Amino acid sequence: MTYDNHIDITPDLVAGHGLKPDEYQKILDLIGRVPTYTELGIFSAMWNEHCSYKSSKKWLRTLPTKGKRVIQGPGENAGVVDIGDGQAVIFKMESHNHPSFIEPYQGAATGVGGILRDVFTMGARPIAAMNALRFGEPGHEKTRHLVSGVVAGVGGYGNSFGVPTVGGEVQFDARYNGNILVNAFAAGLADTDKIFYSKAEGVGLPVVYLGAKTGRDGVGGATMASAEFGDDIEEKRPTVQVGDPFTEKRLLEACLELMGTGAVIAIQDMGAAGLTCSAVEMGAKGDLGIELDLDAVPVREERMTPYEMMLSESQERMLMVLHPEKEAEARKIFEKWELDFATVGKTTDDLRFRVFWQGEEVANLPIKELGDEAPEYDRPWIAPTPPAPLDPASVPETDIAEALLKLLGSANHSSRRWVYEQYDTLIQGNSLQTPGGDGGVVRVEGHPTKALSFSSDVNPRYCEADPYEGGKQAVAECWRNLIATGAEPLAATDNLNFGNPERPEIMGQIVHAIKGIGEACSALDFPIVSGNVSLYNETNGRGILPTPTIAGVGLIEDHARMARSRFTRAGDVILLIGAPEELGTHLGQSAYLRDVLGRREGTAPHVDLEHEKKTGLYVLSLIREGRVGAVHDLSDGGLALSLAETAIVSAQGAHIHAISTQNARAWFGEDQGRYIVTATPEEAERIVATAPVPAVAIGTTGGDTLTLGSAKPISIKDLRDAYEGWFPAFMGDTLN
Amino acid sequence: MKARVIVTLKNGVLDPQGQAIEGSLEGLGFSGVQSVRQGKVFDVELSAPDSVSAKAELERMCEKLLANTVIENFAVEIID
Amino acid sequence: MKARVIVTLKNGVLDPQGQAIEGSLEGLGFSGVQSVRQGKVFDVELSAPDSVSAKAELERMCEKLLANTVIENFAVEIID
Amino acid sequence: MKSAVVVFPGLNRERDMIAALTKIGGTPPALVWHKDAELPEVDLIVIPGGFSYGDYLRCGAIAARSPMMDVIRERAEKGVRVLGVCNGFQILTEAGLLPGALMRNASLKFVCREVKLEVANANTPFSHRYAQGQVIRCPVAHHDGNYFADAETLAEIEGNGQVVFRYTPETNPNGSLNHIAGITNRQGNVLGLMPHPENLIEPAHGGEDGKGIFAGLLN
Ligand SMILES: Nc1ncnc2c1ncn2[C@@H]1O[C@H](COP(=O)(O)OP(=O)(O)O)[C@@H](O)[C@H]1O
Ligand SMILES: [Mg+2]
Repeated sequence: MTYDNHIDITPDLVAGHGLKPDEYQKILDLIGRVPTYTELGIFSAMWNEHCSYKSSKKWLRTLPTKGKRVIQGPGENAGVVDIGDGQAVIFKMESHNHPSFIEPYQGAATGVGGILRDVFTMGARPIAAMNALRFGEPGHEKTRHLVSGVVAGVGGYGNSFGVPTVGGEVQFDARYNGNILVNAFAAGLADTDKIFYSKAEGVGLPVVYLGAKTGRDGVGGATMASAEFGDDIEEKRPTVQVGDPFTEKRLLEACLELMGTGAVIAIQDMGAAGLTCSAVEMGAKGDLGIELDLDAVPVREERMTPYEMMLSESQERMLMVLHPEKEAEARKIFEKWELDFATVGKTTDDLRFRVFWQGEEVANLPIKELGDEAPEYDRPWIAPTPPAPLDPASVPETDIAEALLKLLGSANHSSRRWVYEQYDTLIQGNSLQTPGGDGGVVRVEGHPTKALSFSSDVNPRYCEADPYEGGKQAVAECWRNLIATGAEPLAATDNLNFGNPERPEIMGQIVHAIKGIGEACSALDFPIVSGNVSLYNETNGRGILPTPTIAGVGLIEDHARMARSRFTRAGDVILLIGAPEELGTHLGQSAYLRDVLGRREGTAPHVDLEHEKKTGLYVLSLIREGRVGAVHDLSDGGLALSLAETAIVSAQGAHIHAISTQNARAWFGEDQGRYIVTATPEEAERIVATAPVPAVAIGTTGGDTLTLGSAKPISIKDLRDAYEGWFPAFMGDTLN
Repeated sequence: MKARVIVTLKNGVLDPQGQAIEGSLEGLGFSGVQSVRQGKVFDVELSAPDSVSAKAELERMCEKLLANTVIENFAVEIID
Repeated sequence: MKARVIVTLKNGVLDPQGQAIEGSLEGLGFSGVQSVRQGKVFDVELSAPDSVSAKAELERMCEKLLANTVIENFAVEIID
Repeated sequence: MKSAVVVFPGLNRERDMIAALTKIGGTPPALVWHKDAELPEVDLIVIPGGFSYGDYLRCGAIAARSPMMDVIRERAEKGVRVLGVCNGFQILTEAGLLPGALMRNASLKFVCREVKLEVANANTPFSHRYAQGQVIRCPVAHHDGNYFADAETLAEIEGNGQVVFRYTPETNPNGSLNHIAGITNRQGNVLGLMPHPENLIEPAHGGEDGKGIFAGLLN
């Protein structure tokens, strides 16, 4: 076969690789000659947005990433956080937006596969997964097909791999019509002294390829992930990668077994731009060169070119640097699991990245510069202008009961059961709280009392109105959800989904959102330990809603003292904690405004971080002291929706008497930093008397209706029918 | 009218099922197998005025539902 | 040598996939569909001295693995 | 009472099963890899759930044809108890140790939720801790649990009392015939069960309804 490594590098070819003319000039300056075709591919992979974070790096650096429990912050495959007793939780979130739009099942499946690999690459056995999904409006012609495929794909991969999916989000908005978001989160457990990193050490050591064979999957995929969609989307189709959870499961077991032998010096999974990124990263981090012999790479297709091999995104593959004396032992383990094992290169001391194929050197590049010299931009940005505040007089009085039923039966506030019942939420036998509550909770296997809590949150509507407050709010809501389970929030990961950063308005959103996230994380001692940025999420020039998803992890020291959003008894007092004097006030950008009145106006709610923290820590103390029954945070939909959700899962009613007004602000206001809790009458009295934050008795539990002040009582059955009805009715018998 | 639709993976698309079957056949002692690719068959009965329009209708069904044209090819055959 | 194996459900065996596809096709406006049964195709490359022995070998593969003869029938066709 | 858990590649509920057997029986089961030369002499062999060989081809089909299954078949013929849960059930039907087949769920979707099971035959080693007709809670998590057998076979297993667990009609998650959730072989020493009793054996799981199956076998 002939492969021309020295074709003419035309401006078109450069542009086709997503490289700007000045970026190409930088390549010429760096290497002092015209790159070969393979080299151009390597540069395009390393320097695209997805791998280099060139637009966001400057701002990401401002995020708080340290804390007394943080063992490893951003920069590795996943963040590592100490949970005591010599153990750590390792987690990260990552997007697979564009691939999922093109092929929803495989896109979502390989997204889940990729994030699981990030976690077990570090030596952790995955114990929990979440998925945050945003789709276009329900009525859009593609939405059902995408929902059906993405959910089946998330489940298809995670269920087979064997990790419980314990939480997530599903939202619909017309702004995702042409660009859905699929953000996948995974967390694993490892001993703190057995964590594996990607930094290679030692010269002349074998670089070993493990896992599945290399095909042409996703060649150009990393470039695609950062390319704006246009109407030529059809053409990009053949680059779809197919996931194989069966291989991934074996890869997990083989890797953990191998790590147990002490053979592994460095390990890196092959994600976007597979072999290229993983090899460069291992070498560059360790100040070493890497030499690869492509003839040794296991391939599943004929006549693969070096270009294709270097850019292939075939899934379920790993690269490792091994202790040479353990190579045979390592090979045995992989043979047992029937996975490919091939020595494909070695570490060198010349700081070059050299690639050989059929005796020819097809690439020879300075390894550190490939990563370090990637372009970094201080893109121009303009500060977003917040919308005008909502005129309270413009919001009419409504029938609160009717409004609540409408909200419960709406696309964005109805039950997600149709989704999460397609996920195995119980596997591993440690799930203490499965989806449907505030956070997913998983017991720490082998420990008598500890558990970990997980939640994923963001309100893109707020972020659009005010990226700064929206960024803060996403962090605060995630933190609040963890608190509501009785967990001490430990740390978070972020997945920043935005439009085209080359537009100053979008860049302004990014800058402000990161600022808000950073401030909230600092104030709440909730460092960001890993994350992912997905930009250029737009179709034909219109960006998605700014969607910085925050996924957090919390620690429950004693799961006997865990909280649930479920009434425990009839006759308990319901307390509203952390609310302003009027109990609820802010209707700007609220669920009520959009989903009941069909309006999208006003400012995002302000997050008072000091108040958030004080209230949260107080609620946590109540839970830990065993003084409260149910605990549920208030978020979109406000007090009314929170009460309804609790009543539905408890199959028990409540009577709220503290608010007599039919004013929507009190019931549906989305003021931040609030919780409802229940307690016995005596305990409730003590709480009201001594709470350091506002605490008001608003009603009592019991009966089979929910009565909101003077509104007409709603039966639990009607609540449930509205809540559970929307999703199955929407999806019908959709097959694909 | 009876028809058979065959849906197969496009060239180059990973076929984990086919691979697993290949491995299993080898384990069962079938040594001559070089490759297995798995696909789907749909046996469809439909009423149509003639086989030309049946075929066109079936092709539309493939495009809309039976095949995932991002990764699959299809072939339609009218049987009687 | 290339061969195609087709595995279909026996008559009378429940076919949830076929049924669902039927319903879905109807929902998509394909009104003439009377029934859909889903099966599997295996495109196999194998080395065999001749097509008769290849066929015999493939039939053994079906009996041993490719088909569940409790619920499925199979047919083997040598392509070239 | 000695037990063994047999693992094929792709199974993934073996840890849940080992935990259940250990917690309820007091001693951990032997863990047997499908390629191990030997299956220890035990009184109970368990094939746990998961996706053996990715569930490619048909659920359980590839594992069912492995040499280890021949060993299990021999032991079963000698009267050793065999329990297959979920994928284990599918493997046992594919291997011919149990009649019928498990087809794709009628919804075509994977389903993970709690269902109710009626004890249809309390007179088996697997179910004697429950009362005849008792209704217990149990989670399911599967894509292919839709039990099918031809009319003759169905009449036969019903007549022999081989149906041990049934979904209550309103909780049947997959469309299985006669709401069948679990059946034994003719001799009654091999049970296949789609639901996962091992995931409901302690208060932390929200209940202990699944415990009886293991308690009855192990003590
Ligand atoms: N894609 C999903 N996968 C799993 N669980 C989900 C998914 N989407 C929503 N859920 C679950 O449904 C419940 C309600 O979701 P949401 O309203 O977003 O929660 P909250 O308001 O507490 O953040 C939560 O328990 C959440 O984890
Ligand atoms: Mg919540």
